[in-house]
Amino acid sequence: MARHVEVSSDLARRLLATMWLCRAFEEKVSELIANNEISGLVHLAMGQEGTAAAIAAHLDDRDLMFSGHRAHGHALAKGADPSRVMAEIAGRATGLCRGKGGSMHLVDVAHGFLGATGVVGGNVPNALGVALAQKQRRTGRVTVVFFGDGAAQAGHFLESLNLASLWELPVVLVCENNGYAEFTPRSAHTRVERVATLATTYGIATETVEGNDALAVHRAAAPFIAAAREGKGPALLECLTYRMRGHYEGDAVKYRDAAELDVWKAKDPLRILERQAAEAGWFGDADARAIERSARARVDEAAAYALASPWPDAAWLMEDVR
Amino acid sequence: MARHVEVSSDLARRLLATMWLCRAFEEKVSELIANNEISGLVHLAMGQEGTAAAIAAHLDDRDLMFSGHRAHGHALAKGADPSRVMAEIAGRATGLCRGKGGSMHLVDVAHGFLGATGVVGGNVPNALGVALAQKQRRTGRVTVVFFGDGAAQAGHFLESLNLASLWELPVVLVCENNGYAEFTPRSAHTRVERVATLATTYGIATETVEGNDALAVHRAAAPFIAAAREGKGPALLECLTYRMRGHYEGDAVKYRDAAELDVWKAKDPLRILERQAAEAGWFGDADARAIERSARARVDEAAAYALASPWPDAAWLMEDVR
Amino acid sequence: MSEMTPIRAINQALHDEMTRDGDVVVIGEDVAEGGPYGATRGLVDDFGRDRVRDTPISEGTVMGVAIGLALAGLRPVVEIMFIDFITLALDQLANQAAKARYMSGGQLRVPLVVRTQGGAGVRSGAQHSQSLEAWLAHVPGLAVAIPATAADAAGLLIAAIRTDDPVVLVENKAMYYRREEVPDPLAPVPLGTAAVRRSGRDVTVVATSRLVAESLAAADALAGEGIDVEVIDPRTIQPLDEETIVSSVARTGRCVIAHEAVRAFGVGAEIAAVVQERALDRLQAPVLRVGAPFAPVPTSAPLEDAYLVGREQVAAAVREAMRW
Amino acid sequence: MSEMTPIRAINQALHDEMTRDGDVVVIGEDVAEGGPYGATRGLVDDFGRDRVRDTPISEGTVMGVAIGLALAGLRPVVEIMFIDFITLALDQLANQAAKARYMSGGQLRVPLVVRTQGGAGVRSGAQHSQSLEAWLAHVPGLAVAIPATAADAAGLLIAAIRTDDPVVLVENKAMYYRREEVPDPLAPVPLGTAAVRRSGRDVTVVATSRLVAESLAAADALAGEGIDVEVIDPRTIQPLDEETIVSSVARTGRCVIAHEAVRAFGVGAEIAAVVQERALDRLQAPVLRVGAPFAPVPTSAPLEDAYLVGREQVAAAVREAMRW
Ligand SMILES: Cc1ncc(C[n+]2csc(CCOP(=O)(O)OP(=O)(O)O)c2C)c(N)n1
Ligand SMILES: Cc1ncc(C[n+]2csc(CCOP(=O)(O)OP(=O)(O)O)c2C)c(N)n1
Ligand SMILES: [Mg+2]
Ligand SMILES: [Mg+2]
Repeated sequence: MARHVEVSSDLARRLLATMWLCRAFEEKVSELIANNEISGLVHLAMGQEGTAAAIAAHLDDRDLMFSGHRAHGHALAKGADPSRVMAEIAGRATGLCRGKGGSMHLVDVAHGFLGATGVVGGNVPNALGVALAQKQRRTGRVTVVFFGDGAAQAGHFLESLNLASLWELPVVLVCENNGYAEFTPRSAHTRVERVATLATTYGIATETVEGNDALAVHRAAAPFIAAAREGKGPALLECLTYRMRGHYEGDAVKYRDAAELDVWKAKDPLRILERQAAEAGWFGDADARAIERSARARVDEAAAYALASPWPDAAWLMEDVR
Repeated sequence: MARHVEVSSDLARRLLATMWLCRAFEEKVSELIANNEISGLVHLAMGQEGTAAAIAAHLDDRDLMFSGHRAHGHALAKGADPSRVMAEIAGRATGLCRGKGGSMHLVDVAHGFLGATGVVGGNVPNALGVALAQKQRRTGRVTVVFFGDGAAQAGHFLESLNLASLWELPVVLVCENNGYAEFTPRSAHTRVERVATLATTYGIATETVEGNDALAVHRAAAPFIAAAREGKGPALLECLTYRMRGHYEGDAVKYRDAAELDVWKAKDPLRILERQAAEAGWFGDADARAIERSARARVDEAAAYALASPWPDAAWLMEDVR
Repeated sequence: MSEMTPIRAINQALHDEMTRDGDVVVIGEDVAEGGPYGATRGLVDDFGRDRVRDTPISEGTVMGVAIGLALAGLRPVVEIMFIDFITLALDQLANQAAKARYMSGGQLRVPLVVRTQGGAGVRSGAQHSQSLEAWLAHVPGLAVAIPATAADAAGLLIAAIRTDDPVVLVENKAMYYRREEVPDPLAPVPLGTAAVRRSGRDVTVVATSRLVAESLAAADALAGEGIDVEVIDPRTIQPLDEETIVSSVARTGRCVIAHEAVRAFGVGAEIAAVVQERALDRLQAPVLRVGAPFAPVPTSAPLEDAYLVGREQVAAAVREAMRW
Repeated sequence: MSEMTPIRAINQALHDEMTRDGDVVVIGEDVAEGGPYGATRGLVDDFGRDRVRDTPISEGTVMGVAIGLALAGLRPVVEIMFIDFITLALDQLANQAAKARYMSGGQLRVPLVVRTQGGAGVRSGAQHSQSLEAWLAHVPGLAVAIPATAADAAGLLIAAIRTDDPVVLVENKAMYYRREEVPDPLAPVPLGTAAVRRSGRDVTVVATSRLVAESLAAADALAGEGIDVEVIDPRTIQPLDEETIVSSVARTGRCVIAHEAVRAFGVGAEIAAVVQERALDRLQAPVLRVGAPFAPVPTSAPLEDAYLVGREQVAAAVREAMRW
């Protein structure tokens, strides 16, 4: 199913920049949590940056994206201002959602990020509805929704496969299959190893790719995105990946062993892309480090912005209810 | 997948007797509704009697059964006393549920009929739980749940496929695929023509049979029932059938044409079985008519019993709440 | 003025609004076939299957799809055939629709309308007869309308469609086929405004849905006993027009609340709490509540009849209030 | 007596009951791993995966499976990780579990226990912080317990497990790790019996869950102002121990109700309605309600702090009641 898509040095740079932004951003979030500057229930996606970057690279601001509880990278990749994302996670007045949403509920309408939700599987029907509206209005906008392998056992997801198929919705369902739902491995939740299999049943186009190979994800997504842009679909792209940290910050991670983590550390998506760039002769370590440094600088700025920002005014409590 | 199962004249007689009981019973219900002796939301299964009879023929009182809104035949086939079923539908004190349940909520614990539910798809998880209990206790009891093709798009059903598969539950899921959910044909609800396909995805054993051929249903169910009796499973049996009447009594049935009904009238499950019996030389029309007459007599008795029964005492209103 | 049943008025209101605004779409089970009560009858002929969209039996996801349509700027009217099945869609309704605007700091709006119906009396049993509106009124972000007349069934629906935030309309199946006067053309009825259905001096009866007509009948009977009853129909329970209710009770000094739902933890509890909070010193009797007993709805006719409250229970409560 | 946190007491209660009765099984997401709060920690080691059953993220079906287990005579304790997600399981809970016994005319029993937790204060946002217990108390067939102490968290759970009909326990996440006294061994606490947490002459405060400790703190502060507060913890809201509440108010003449849930249509509405119904002539002030404002729970610390009610709001309400 994967067609050949031109891979340019530019694309690799772009992806790497996004991925380093996500990585540096979440390292900073983790640090700020450790320093009690950020509180609440925070889920980091370190190790999964390849999917966010690769999918978003196909999209522009008019395209629409949904995500779940592990959404920082998706919002950033979609173009959200890191300072305002950080401010939101830190609960500040300057946050994307004025501090009312927080880590699990990032929304940035200006960049087409229609939002993250904390209820597993709950975002998929919403994405379908948005895609249906695009189809009826023939806007050519693509709708993408990210979700985990754990969501694939949820009724809302399964009902959605049927509806997406029935109505031929221009939506790309992107499953980040990291092998776990909270503390429990996929094998304890289903006998269906691949999430893609579920979609195939409904006649939905699918592909399963190494999620930590951002270029591969980008390539695999291309035909699905192109179809959606023409109002066709749906498609499901399953990205096999791994979260390097616990389910949430504070998780003692007793349910998996060090060896497993090591295997996946060796498959760190940032290293994979840097190695590919070097091997292809697109750019070397110096450029990669420059990209990393620039990302870290941007994140430092974001953190400084967030922490210097005022807290929300208590009067906002009753605003935007309805 | 279908194995050879001995088909005896006795079995054919037994199935025909059950089917005629169901048919005559529902004809009487329809008549009583027309006469304002029965009120409420009543769904008849005329045309679908083959599945109820064939599945129940494998079971005894210790086995457990669930059904949905179209459940009269299932309860009767499982052994419920026609008089008490009729009394329940007529809202009388002598009804199985003392009049508190009615047509959509028949329950007969003594005969293992754990009940019908009015929420489409809602019975499947309950059946799974009952099957799980049998498995853990190694009782050798089989759990069967009947549902329609419309239920196959419901989240509870889809989540249940996964759980039944994951836990290898000794449950037989029997889909009566009559091509419609209320007034809408299956093609407007899904691109997945066969419900069995959905189960196959989860590695569940399936078979799709002509539901109006009771002997074929009986044959197809045999290995599934046998496996469940050994604590193994799950399985899904899809029975292609048709309801000859409207979705509910009172439905003007504007959504399908006479030609379609005629096709299926020619495939009336009672006629099919009578023809098979005649062709095989098991018994002829005289015997069939005797079976029919005896069913009608039993149903007349049931109706008389129901209508002569007292109404529930208003004091019962607050009993059995908790 | 013309004569119409509530179900016909709803149908007409949908037709009018779909004609007026191309963004209005109807979605739900069997809606293209008109639905079991005929609320959407004929719409598909005029507006096609894209705007009158049949769905499979997937209430939760269909609600979610409707929310997505609303997020994208359409104005979906989703039908949940029985309020009993809204239990399957509450994650989407309460966690997504009701909170999206707030959680996004005002970036998102969800102009979603949910039409559903509840109520007993037609021998359909415990899973097809509930009155769950109190649940919805407890969810910040939702508005909840509960029409008692054909004019309001249409008018509140029109207002809901023109609202930029989610509104749930809870109709009552037992009232669908009564002929009543409605304005011609149908007109919006603002959310949050109670209607005084009958003026009276002695007791204020606050009644919703089917109990409005029952309370009016009780009032007629009580008039013969020299008791002058005021009947108020809140029309929306969220927001609740506390002013109209409280100022009436401040005048009459007595209040009876009547609804079909189970009394315990029902809408009447909130109204009673508000009335005594705001008008205690005027109360000459406790605020009394008329509602269903704490039991599921039985199917059998005499049991269901014993279960349902109506004019007699309202009249009895009014008489009791008068004895203080 | 020994010292324990509520979460440890719950864990111990489960362990005790599973040891006592081989029919007790635990089922839910990540329960074999102990769950996010540790309520089920270690159980799998003693009772195995058949009795401590991990499930996929399928709340509705898992609830349905638990109902099936209960119908078959087991005593499942199903965990819904956050009460916010009970929205996905309400069809099974309200339509099947709550009604099975009734609809079957008493043939079926559903000895189901649902453990879940709600409450805000930990910056987890609008979808992980709700208090939805009022919904459940409106459903005939369900009992609803809402423990405020470690002893009750365990004791009500034990009682629930030994009950033949469905019981939902709504814990509060913010209280899980406070050390408190519990009886040794843990003992059942009967459903439907309120606890008088503090005796007082002037005002009755009826508080649930986290607000019990807050109300006791308020009472201490108010004692310094010469106001003698009685604090009552209903412990179960369905059934509700009206006697204990009403007889207290009959003595004090004043009543404040405090809970974390949204005030409108919350548990306090029912209690206020009951109190004025049964003790109007004793009331020297309106029954006042302390509860959350009508908004989703915001995530940001200062907003969430502004959202949450606590000892100050209780004290203010008591002072207001005293002014009458
Ligand atoms: C409906 C629902 N049930 C349970 C939870 C609690 N929960 C949060 S994340 C999670 C696991 C999700 O797994 P997956 O979808 O694979 O995403 P991942 O965390 O691996 O990225 C669970 C069970 C939830 N948020 N929503
Ligand atoms: C959850 C739910 N949604 C909607 C309904 C209304 N309803 C009753 S029967 C039915 C169609 C069911 O179709 P199917 O499962 O194929 O069974 P059939 O009626 O054809 O036997 C619908 C939509 C319901 N009872 N439950
Ligand atoms: Mg995962
Ligand atoms: Mg069907």
